Amino acid sequence: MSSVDMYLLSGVAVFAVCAYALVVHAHLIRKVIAINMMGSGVFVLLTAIARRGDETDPVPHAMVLTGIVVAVSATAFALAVVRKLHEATGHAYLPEEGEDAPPDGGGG
Amino acid sequence: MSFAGLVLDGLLALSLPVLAWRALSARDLYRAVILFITFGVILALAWARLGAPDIALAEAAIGAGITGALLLNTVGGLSRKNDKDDERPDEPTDRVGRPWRTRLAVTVPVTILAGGLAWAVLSFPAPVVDMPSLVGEAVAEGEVSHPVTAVLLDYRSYDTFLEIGVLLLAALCVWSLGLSAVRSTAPEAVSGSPVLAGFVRLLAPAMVVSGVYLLWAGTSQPGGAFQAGAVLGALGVVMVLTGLLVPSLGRGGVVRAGLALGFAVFLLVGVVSMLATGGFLAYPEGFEYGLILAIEFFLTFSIALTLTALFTTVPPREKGGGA
Amino acid sequence: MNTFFTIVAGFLLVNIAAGLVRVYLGPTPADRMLSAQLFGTTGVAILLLLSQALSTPALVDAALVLGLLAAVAVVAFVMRVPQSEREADEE
Amino acid sequence: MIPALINAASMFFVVAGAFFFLAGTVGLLRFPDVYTRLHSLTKADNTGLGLMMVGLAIQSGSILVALKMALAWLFVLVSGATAAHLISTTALKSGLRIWRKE
Repeated sequence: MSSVDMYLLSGVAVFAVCAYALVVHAHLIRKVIAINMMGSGVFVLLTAIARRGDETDPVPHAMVLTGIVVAVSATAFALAVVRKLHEATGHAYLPEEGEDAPPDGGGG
Repeated sequence: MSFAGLVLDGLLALSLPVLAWRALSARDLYRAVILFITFGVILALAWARLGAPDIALAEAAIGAGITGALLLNTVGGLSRKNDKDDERPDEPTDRVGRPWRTRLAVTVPVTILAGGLAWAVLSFPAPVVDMPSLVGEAVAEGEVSHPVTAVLLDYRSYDTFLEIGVLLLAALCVWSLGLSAVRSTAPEAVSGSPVLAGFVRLLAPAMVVSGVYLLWAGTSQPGGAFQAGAVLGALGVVMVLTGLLVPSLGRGGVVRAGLALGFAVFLLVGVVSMLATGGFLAYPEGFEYGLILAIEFFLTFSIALTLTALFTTVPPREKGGGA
Repeated sequence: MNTFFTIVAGFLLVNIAAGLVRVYLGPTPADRMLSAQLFGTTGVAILLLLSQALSTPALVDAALVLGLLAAVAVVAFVMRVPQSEREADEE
Repeated sequence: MIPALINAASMFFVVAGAFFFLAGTVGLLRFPDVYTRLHSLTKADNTGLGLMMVGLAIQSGSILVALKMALAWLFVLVSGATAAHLISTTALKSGLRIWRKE
């Protein structure tokens, strides 16, 4: 297995782990971190793809650079929305199915 | 690649998903953010190994620096509220636990997705179009010698144009929420510390010089408007944090104009070049280098200001409001 | 020589992995922030080693930026995150 | 002769630097409280980075690159010292007790 293959798989693994966490965790800041890291997984994938040939391809690099800046602005906006929700409702969770307030304990 | 290089790549490639997993399942949010910052540092190293020093630079500035500060700012903002409400102090942890059936129901499709993706990326056909040499030819025609900068501002400049638009939009969206600034929770001894003031005094010129250097270097080697903007934006964040800049950043009109400047200059150059040559952002012969450098300069300024504004989340005061 | 630098870079990476134990043990937020700052320093060293091993001088710039910005998160942590954990315990 | 000497010297400095990084990690893991652990941040790792920087600078063969490396070390020194001061002051103000040998 070559280095590029390892990074390709690493990108996929980061994406999958974050996709799982995005669904399972309820706290919105965790969801924001998960989406941001998911993006990083895709960036790793793109950069590894750029590396496959004999020469490094600069187009994916430019795309990833653009992506990083868009990701930071999206993250900042998402965090601001989380803070607004927290100001309005007092907690940073979305209401669970069939109830208005978040449940207190684990399990169910 | 030597065997040692292969082992290092393996370690980096393995530690990325493991760190992501640990960060997302960490018990409290501070730990999650610290692991997120560590993830950013490791990511920068992975990009260094992948032959992408531009991205390593941007990640070092944005991933480890600014996004980490943004997350810490929000986590701090949430828990301060809780102290006042007399809730449990460990509120920022995840109190919603999912039953194992739900977890399993999520695990199965995610595993299938990951397996399919892994199979897909490993069995990619060899590229049909030889992009590097195509870009190489296009770059050779232009006057900017670093391929990534050439792609960003010459070859595919409309991407970059829309990207600064996204930044502007994000700042406007954040302002429209009407949040108040997160106040400092530091004890007097820390917020008024002469060490902190001295640090900022040392840091500010170093960051400005580094930003200008990265901007200038961008035309011939890794660096450019994003990296420079990120470094200067981090300086803005530090100045807001230490109280040297008010959260609303100054007079409303000036701040708004500064935010729009990068976008406006880009648009102006695009329209003027369209009138001159017939293609949007098709730079006329001979003016390319100067125009790209001018765009990069204003972009850097606007990116830095936007990142600071995204951090403070406070809209600038209207005229006469004072600061 | 390049292999030697790569090996040392790998050794420092293992060092970061070992330091992660401190992030788990904590026990205070200050300990965790300290670890993050240490990883920044180690990251600068690894970037410098890689710039030599891969003959990419631009990575020195990346190391410079990482060294410059590593303290931003610390300042955010100190100014914004309330250190109430211990106060609550001792009251 | 000269290249071999330079290689040997740079190897020595890099290995010495790596040793200090190891010491820093051991300190981070073994010291009993946050105030003692600060030593690994302000002393061990910064010394390690400095030694490593020297080892790589004599290998780089370019004054500009060597200067940039020195500058990176300087930035890390300043931010490390400030971070240590801020973290310890905050910990002290928030009532974290200093470890004493029982």
